[in-house]
Amino acid sequence: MRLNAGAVCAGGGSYVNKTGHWRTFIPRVDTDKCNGCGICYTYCPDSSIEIVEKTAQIDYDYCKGCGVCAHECPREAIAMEEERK
Amino acid sequence: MTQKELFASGHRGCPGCGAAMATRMMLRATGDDVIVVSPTGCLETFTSMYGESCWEVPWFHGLFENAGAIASGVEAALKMQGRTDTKVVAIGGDGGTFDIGIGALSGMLERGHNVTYICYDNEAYMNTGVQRSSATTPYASTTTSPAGSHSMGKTRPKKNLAAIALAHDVPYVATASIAYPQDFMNKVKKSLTFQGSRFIHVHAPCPIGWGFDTALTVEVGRLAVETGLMPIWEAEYGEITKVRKIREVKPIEEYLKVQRRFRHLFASDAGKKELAALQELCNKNIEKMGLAGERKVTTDVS
Amino acid sequence: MITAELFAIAAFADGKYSQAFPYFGGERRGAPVQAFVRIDDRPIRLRSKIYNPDYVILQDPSLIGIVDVLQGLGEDGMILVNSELLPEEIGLDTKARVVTFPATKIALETLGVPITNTAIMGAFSALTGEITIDALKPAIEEKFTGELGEKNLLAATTAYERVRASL
Amino acid sequence: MGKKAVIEGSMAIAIAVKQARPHVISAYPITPQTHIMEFLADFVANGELKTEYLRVDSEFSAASVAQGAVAAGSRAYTASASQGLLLMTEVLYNVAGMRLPMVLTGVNRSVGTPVNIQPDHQDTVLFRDTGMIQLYVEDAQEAYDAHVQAFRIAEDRDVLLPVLVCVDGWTISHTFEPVEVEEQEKIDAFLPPYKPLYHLDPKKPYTFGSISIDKDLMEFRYLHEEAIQGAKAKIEAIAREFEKTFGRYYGGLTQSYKTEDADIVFVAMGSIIGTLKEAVDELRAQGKKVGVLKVRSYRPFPVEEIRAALANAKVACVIDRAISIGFGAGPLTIDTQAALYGPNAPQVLPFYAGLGGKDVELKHVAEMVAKAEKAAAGEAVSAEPEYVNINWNLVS
Repeated sequence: MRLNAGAVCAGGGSYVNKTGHWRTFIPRVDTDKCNGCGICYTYCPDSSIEIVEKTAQIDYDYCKGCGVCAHECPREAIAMEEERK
Repeated sequence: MTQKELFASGHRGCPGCGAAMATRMMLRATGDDVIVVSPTGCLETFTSMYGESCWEVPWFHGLFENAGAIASGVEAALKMQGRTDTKVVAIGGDGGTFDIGIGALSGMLERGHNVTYICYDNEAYMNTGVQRSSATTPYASTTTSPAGSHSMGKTRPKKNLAAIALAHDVPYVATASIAYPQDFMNKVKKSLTFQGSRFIHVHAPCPIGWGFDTALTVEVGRLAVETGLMPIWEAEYGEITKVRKIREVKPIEEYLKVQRRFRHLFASDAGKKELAALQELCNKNIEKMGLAGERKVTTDVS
Repeated sequence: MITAELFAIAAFADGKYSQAFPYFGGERRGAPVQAFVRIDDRPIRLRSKIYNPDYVILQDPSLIGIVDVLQGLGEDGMILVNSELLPEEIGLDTKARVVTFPATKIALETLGVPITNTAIMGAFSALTGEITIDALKPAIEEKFTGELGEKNLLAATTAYERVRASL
Repeated sequence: MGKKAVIEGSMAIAIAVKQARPHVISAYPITPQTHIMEFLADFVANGELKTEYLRVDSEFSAASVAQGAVAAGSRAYTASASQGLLLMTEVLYNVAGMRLPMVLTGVNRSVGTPVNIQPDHQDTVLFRDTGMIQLYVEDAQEAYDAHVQAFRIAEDRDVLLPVLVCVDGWTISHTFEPVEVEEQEKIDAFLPPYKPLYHLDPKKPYTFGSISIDKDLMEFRYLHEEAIQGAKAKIEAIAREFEKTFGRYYGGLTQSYKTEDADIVFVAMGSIIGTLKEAVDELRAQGKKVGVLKVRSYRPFPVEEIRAALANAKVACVIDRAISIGFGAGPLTIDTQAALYGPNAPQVLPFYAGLGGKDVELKHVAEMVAKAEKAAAGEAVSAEPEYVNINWNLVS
């Protein structure tokens, strides 16, 4: 496929770059504790948390496992676990 | 409550990146009818691999030192095309804003373009490997101001860029922190309601460059505010209209201790003078900006 | 430079080709400046300075002795000096024709300011016929509008007529 | 019919730019570019030109503002000279690499140190490898015409490159001479509004200024080179279309003047061409077979055209108004020698002339021809560049 003139490209192509494998620790959401407040969603630097039906849902394809969500969750509903790969 | 994601996953930012947080928050505030301009820097590098861009809004990266000028040109063109509903926002790091880009930024502010320029401040040149910038906190160890037997790190004060922006007589200047997303997003939104140039300085900790656990980005950002090191305020038409009060002022040590870049200050008694100076800096901020209300903190660091 | 520019415009109005350019080395206002004009019946391509002028116009006689105002001027050439003195009184040692003309005086009479461009042009037109007095009108009108244009035209025609009367 | 009048070269350029109807003009003053920007400011002040005219904080910003405007989908213009152009260098690489079609005027002036405000090409030849198109003009009329053409060339979908129109400072920019200015409607018909291939638009969000690593950087360079090589045919075609519309033609990539039977051919760029043409006519009257090859497009470099024009010449006298200090020749000489390399190439005699405004008179051209005649007759002459009209007293 011919490259675009001037290296101009469409936005959103980054989804091909799955960054989930960068992780060492993986966040797990305790759906009983989570009330879907969205704090984790707001802070997530990798845009890999969504609030679906009042619960945080993590997209593990992209989550780099930084742990900010777990640290900032006011209800301690997210725990960081060592990921078995 | 989630909206269409304008900052796509798959970017190459470090885990826990404060700059990425700031950018996501910014885009939530601007919505999708926006053109974003960035100078060279970490954000630019990790978001814009050809064909793998994470920007779901039109985005332009020119050079390190010209984001203010590029944004001016974009805004002028939109005006001539009658596309004035589309907002123009620039976001760049402290290197591209405080240092090399200050000329173009000053030009933009002086000409009064309808642009909100946001500086995500992670206090050093992270893209090239943590070299000191004029935004680096005094006594931080960086790769070009390393602590050593004859050095306590960066010796000069942090440039007060927001005050410089204010001196351009622009309608809106604010400081913010990624630790307070709602405040930051409100400021971005509010900035867009003003005619003329707007400047927002948002503090955005960097786990790699500062040396703290990636989970602590927000925590460290919060500590910068709670110690008085990073005053959060807002000014309209040249007057400071609002400051963020600190509920419980924390000693600066709490902020410094979690970061590797300040480790040398605690390694021996030699760092006492610098610790005291940093505490004094916070005290002055608190007093000058009225951050603590009636309460004033005097923490003895010895 | 304005004189040179006006010459070029006037020559063009006469149906000729023309070229006018300054020589500028970084001087500030008040310093002596040189400007060159070429007039020809065919398009002008040559862009070097003029080293052998047919005519020299000296707007400020105080430059005599400071600048070699006669440099390159041939014996059949002419130097027109803005001066109230007689040609033999101004100290120019040349076989070329020396003409003096009180352009400043005429400018003060007609414009009220000592700006001599248009008076000099009127005199030059009368002396040489290289540009016609008719062509000066559109040139002056192009450069100066309204009352200023009228006054400058008056300066040119006054100068023209006085020189004609003296010939 | 257009209107012909005696105007300043800078005014001719300013009118051409006005007639191109740019959305954005960015201006930062530097001698001898200032008149162009002052005239444009007057047009805006009088209401003759509707544009965003930005008086910016540096040449760096001037180029950047124009770049941002073009990326946003508007036609934009700026101009500079000498040190100012140098300050734009990083931006101009960026504009060219991003394939953004902006037009700028380089009002040629020497580069310091020593400080000099007079014309030579030391400033613009610096941009040789930026990937911009560079056109050099001969007089005010060509400056006007070339600016109109430049927007067409730049914005051509197959080209999409910035065009730097190089105009000798003072010699053209500050000289009054007759220029025919065309009617706005005819310019509008020749130069329709800019329709970008990509632009900054929330409806179709593109990323500009992306990163390319080893997997595709060389490929982007290939496309850039392909575009500028392809521009050769476009420059020629647009010059011919201009001729058809307005009746004037200066050559496309080059212009040959009496080269067909010439034994000695001058190769040069810019305002010195007029003096050379005048000299050629005088020398031909003396029976000397001399011609001039004007290099109008320095980038893309007209390799084929130069080879063809010099195919029957015995000697090529290449005049450089810049020095590639450290090489021992000027940029035009180096490029011409490379273009001619091979059997049957004419002997190349390099000359430095007009550096820092040093005057070139007809007699100097005659001196160059005298040297070339010796070479043409088989006499050994030095192939070292000769400094024309140099004052040896000051260097010995």
